[in-house]
Amino acid sequence: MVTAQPSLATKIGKLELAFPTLMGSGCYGSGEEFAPYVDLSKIGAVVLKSVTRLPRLGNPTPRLVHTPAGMLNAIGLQNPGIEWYLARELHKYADRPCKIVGSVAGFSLDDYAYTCERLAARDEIAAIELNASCPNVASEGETFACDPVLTAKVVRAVRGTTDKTLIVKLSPNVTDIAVIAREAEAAGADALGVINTVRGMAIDVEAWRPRLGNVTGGLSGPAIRPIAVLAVYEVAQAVRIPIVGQGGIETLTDALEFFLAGATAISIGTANFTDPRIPVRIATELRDYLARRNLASIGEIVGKANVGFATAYQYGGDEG
Amino acid sequence: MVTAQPSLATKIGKLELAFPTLMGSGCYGSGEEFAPYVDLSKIGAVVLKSVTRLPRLGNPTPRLVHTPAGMLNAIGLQNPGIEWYLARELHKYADRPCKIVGSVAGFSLDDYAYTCERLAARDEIAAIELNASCPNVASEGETFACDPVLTAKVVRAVRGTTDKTLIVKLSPNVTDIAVIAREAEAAGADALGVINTVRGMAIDVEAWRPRLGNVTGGLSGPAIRPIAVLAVYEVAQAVRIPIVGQGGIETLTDALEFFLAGATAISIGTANFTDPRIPVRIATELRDYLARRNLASIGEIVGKANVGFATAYQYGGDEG
Amino acid sequence: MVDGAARVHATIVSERHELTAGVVVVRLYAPELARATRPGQFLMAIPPSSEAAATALGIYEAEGKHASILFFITGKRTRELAELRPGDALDVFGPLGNGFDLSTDARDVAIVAGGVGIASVLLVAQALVRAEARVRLYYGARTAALLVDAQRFASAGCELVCATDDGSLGHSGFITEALARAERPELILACGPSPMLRAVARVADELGVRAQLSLEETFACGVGACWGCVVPLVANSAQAPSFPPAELGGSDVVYARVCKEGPVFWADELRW
Amino acid sequence: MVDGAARVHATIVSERHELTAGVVVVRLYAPELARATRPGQFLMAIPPSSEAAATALGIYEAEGKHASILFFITGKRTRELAELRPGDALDVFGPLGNGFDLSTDARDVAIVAGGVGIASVLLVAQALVRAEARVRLYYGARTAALLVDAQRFASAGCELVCATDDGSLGHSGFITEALARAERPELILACGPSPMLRAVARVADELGVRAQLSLEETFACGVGACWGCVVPLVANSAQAPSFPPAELGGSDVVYARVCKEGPVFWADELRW
Ligand SMILES: Cc1cc2nc3c(=O)[nH]c(=O)nc-3n(C[C@H](O)[C@H](O)[C@H](O)COP(=O)(O)OP(=O)(O)OC[C@H]3O[C@@H](n4cnc5c(N)ncnc54)[C@H](O)[C@@H]3O)c2cc1C
Ligand SMILES: Cc1cc2nc3c(=O)[nH]c(=O)nc-3n(C[C@H](O)[C@H](O)[C@H](O)COP(=O)(O)OP(=O)(O)OC[C@H]3O[C@@H](n4cnc5c(N)ncnc54)[C@H](O)[C@@H]3O)c2cc1C
Ligand SMILES: Cc1cc2nc3c(=O)[nH]c(=O)nc-3n(C[C@H](O)[C@H](O)[C@H](O)COP(=O)(O)O)c2cc1C
Ligand SMILES: Cc1cc2nc3c(=O)[nH]c(=O)nc-3n(C[C@H](O)[C@H](O)[C@H](O)COP(=O)(O)O)c2cc1C
Ligand code: FES
Ligand code: FES
Repeated sequence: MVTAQPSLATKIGKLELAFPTLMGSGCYGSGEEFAPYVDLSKIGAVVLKSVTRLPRLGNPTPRLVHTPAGMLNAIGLQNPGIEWYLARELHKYADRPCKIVGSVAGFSLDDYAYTCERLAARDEIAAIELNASCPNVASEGETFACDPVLTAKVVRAVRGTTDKTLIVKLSPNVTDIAVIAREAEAAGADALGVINTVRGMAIDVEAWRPRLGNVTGGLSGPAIRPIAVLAVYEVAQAVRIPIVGQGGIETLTDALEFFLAGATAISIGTANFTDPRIPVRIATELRDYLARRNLASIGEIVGKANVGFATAYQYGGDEG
Repeated sequence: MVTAQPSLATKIGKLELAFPTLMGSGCYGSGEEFAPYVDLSKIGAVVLKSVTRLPRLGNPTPRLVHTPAGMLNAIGLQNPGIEWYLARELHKYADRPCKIVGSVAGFSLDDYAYTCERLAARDEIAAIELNASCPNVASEGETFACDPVLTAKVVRAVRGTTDKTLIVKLSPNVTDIAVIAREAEAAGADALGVINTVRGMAIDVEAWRPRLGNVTGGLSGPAIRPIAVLAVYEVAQAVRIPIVGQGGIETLTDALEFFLAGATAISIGTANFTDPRIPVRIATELRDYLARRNLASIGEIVGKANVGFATAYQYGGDEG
Repeated sequence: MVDGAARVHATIVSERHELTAGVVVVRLYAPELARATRPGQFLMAIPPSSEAAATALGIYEAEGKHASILFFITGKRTRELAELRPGDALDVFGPLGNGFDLSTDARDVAIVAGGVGIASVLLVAQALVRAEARVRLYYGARTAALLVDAQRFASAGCELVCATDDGSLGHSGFITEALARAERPELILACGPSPMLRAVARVADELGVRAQLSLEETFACGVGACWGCVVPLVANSAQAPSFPPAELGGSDVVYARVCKEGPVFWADELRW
Repeated sequence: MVDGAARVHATIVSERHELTAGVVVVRLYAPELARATRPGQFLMAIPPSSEAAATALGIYEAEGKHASILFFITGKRTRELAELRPGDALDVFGPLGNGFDLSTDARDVAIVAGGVGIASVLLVAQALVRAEARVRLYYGARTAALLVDAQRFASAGCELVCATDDGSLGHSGFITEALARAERPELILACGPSPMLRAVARVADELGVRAQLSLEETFACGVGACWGCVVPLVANSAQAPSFPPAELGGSDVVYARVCKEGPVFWADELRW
């Protein structure tokens, strides 16, 4: 007995989205690049490529390697810097038929706070995502997002600069992501992005050298999906703020894994490189799925893979 | 000008291997199971399924899920316990035409030390691998291999019980694997196994529950190869003891990535489930590769992906 | 019950038929495999592209120099196998596992097959007919078109009872409903999806007949090395693995490997 | 030079030929794509199985209602594309990138193609012949069999100079050696493996002729969104991306996207 059309709307802090699909930072440009292939009014939001205080040339080439069911990238945050971005780029995004989320990166607390404040002040920007997977020059290049104390500091630093929704994107390259998630929540994050890429490397066995100019890179795509689903599941148990699940989502089934694990919205990155129609296809199929199960909204599936654990699996045990 | 046949022999501590190929713990039984399909005299060693002090039923089912370019497993160390193992099982392995490496797991320092001492005392066992990816009941189930202090303790505990080669298998589920590697080396490890499986999860979106009886499992196969190659590369810079590289090795090219990253031997697990002939095929092709390049031994390629970094890539940069 | 005959076979495809859309039979030139196979055993097909795990498939036919496999195209591995054409090479290893236990010498046997389960029961049906037992095949599928090769069993000498979910042929509903209402056999052998096998176990229990179920689980190694494909079994079952011993664990259930101790288990010994 | 015409095209395979072992041409019914394509542009082929990134392929032919692609089977994606048969569907998006710059109005043009580079130069050769320029094709490959479709260029009105690594046809050695010794053209256009393109750049420099090189890099998005496919370019090149601006970075080199600012670049503006 299907009644009304199920709603795909979702809310991430104050950010209201008509569709629960964000396009991953760094994978989707400003949306314009994909506009000829997909109806942007049918996606929730584009997360812009991360921007930094100063312009960056980016990493030496090669910057991409394809790996089994995934890819490594090491772009190195090539971007024109916040001033040029605000002065000459951002106004072009004003008429996108979907929401625009800014992404902020940096190499010091000051960097982050400055860039976030400048960016968040702009009307084109509906929310801010904090990409804290950068090395902190003040502490021997330790990655902000890999240390609970640095995470808390950087979240507090940017939190003070804007009232807009702040999504803190977590790195999976940590011993216990729940610890970091709790720090980010306590420091004022409105939502968490789970996960950023997994660190990896590939070697050219003919030339005897790394395949990436930067030596190491970030692994994305279906290969990391099981890692990402677990991260969302563990973070969902640890915090009360919403989660944007991401890492290898290509199909409706993949998307459902993330919702059931505890995500309130999903982000799609690498799959756009397979077929730009994937985000809209997932949204359409998601609506059908909800209708078939007579569910009114995606809220009804978020975190539901928890139900019945205790009864379904009575033994203890562990991996290995 | 190819002279003699290149040698595939390698040495891991005192363990001398005719072939640089170990069969991953838990993936190869005792070798007997694969003997009809592969000539065991052409592989270096079988690492036995991890054994514990007490018998273990193992995890509830399902225990396996296939994922893109990989699989999740949560076997839960099903094994008969060390006593039964020694009394009724181990003697059967005496006449294997390859070396046999024992693998020890446990839930306390005492467990590990006891099991290792009993196992290592047996002649059938050429070396010991320490599987420290188990929860420590004394510290709220913290995984030994994910904490530098616990790693040091467990390595010291087993080191005292045997003079045989001790390979400490590292978990990739940590913020900085080099830190753990250095602790293991300082505590007396003769070699390091890099890497064990990556934690992950998959959800059944029809039944709305985890696909594994144990909820979470370990990801293996080609999907994790870039993660493993980087781990080997980073550990090789951090320690001086040999490394057994593993994680998604299926072809000669994959194997070469690990040698070039710094591994002295490789371990093959999941690939045996695709084609049991893979380990011997890799060894054969490896010999051809060395011959073609006029190299006398694999020692000549170990860690060589480092050469020329400084000149080839002059810019700094980072992932993202 | 030993698989001492198991080895890698470099086979060549000699025929390939699509019985109905999405259901394929591939006939392999594989003399040693055909000779070594006992009813209910399976093989592992090494993927031609080497990009996924080997696929467990029942050995459908084995006679003379040929063995065949029958499969439904359900995912990427069977899609790849479906592309095989006569003359193509396919490496497989096997035969593996323990087949059906025919030592009971039952003279009146009901075989229950659901969907792709049909692939694992032709050889046992043939063996029973050869041994002059009465063989009734209870064969269920979603719809008539998916009752593939039913005629084959009839000509082999089986009595045929069919059921379809949509009522397009035979009994409308589950095949186990037909089994429950039928004359009580001496032995039941079954292969099919897990819900069907559970229903077979219930019906067998009600009828007071023992049943052997050929199970399907996700496999990794297929040869007993990884302990991934297990099912819970009563500890004192003759099929319980000697390793690990239940007596030490203090449990009355042990996990047995479908690939090694199975794939066929006595229904009344399963604790699933 | 804008790609305002780019969109997703649901094409149908109308022909498929294997020119020589491992080299395939697939002709697509794709009227809008054929119409919109300019010489030197490429498309992204969406993998029929959706299990890998889309594949960048030069648009080989574009006339009437058909466009075609020509590719070497080198990996899993081209292996899958090679399985396409007439009647199959293939979704692609494009045309993408900037083609060759023919605004120089050169009357004597040397086109250099190595291996699969041939796929990106037929349209430009045809356009130049149509514009009544003299067109010489310098075509190199490992061996004679891999000099695919050379006759096609001859009948299109090109003068043909071939080279093979093994000497089985034409000049024995690199095609750039033949180019270096030939009569000086007004313009060089080249597509092929990177070592060949570097050699073309050297020869062009020696001859004092400008050259346009169609580059190949590993792609992800193909549409300029990910900044993964870049090459270093002099900052004041007309093709330098406006974003990020070199003046702010204080660098005389910028990274330009092969998919967006390219794939064709002036050799003397590259800093690789
Ligand atoms: C003892 C036994 C006998 C069997 N006999 C038959 C038989 O005779 N006929 C028959 O049709 N089936 C049989 N099966 C089932 C068969 O082995 C497979 O499970 C399945 O039907 C074919 O695999 P697939 O990848 O095509 O599709 P599915 O297993 O349905 O897989 C769907 C998707 O899941 C993923 N996947 C699942 N498993 C794997 C894996 N191992 N490696 C990589 N990816 C995977 C892939 O992405 C695939 O696209 C038998 C199973 C067992 C255990
Ligand atoms: C602008 C441009 C135009 C081109 N035009 C042509 C052309 O006309 N004809 C032609 O033949 N080639 C062309 N190429 C090259 C082509 O795009 C591919 O790089 C390659 O030749 C085909 O991919 P493949 O996966 O079959 O093999 P390879 O790229 O050789 O890949 C080998 C293996 O690497 C892995 N791999 C590599 N890339 C990917 C990926 N993106 N996704 C998933 N796995 C991957 C796979 O495992 C694959 O099996 C062009 C490239 C560019 C940039
Ligand atoms: C080419 C590329 C560039 C990326 N750049 C950024 C970036 O600038 N900032 C960021 O926060 N994440 C970046 N990411 C990470 C993605 O936004 C996403 O979190 C990750 O790839 C996992 O999702 P996926 O598997 O769907 O791609 C990038 C990913 C890719 C593949
Ligand atoms: C089914 C399965 C069981 C495993 N059991 C163990 C184990 O008991 N002890 C252990 O140290 N590692 C175990 N591993 C990890 C492997 O030995 C190996 O380190 C890991 O799978 C990565 O290598 P691979 O990708 O080649 O499989 C297991 C892996 C698999 C797939
Ligand atoms: S599949 Fe490995 S033990 Fe059965
Ligand atoms: S491939 Fe993404 S910018 Fe070129």
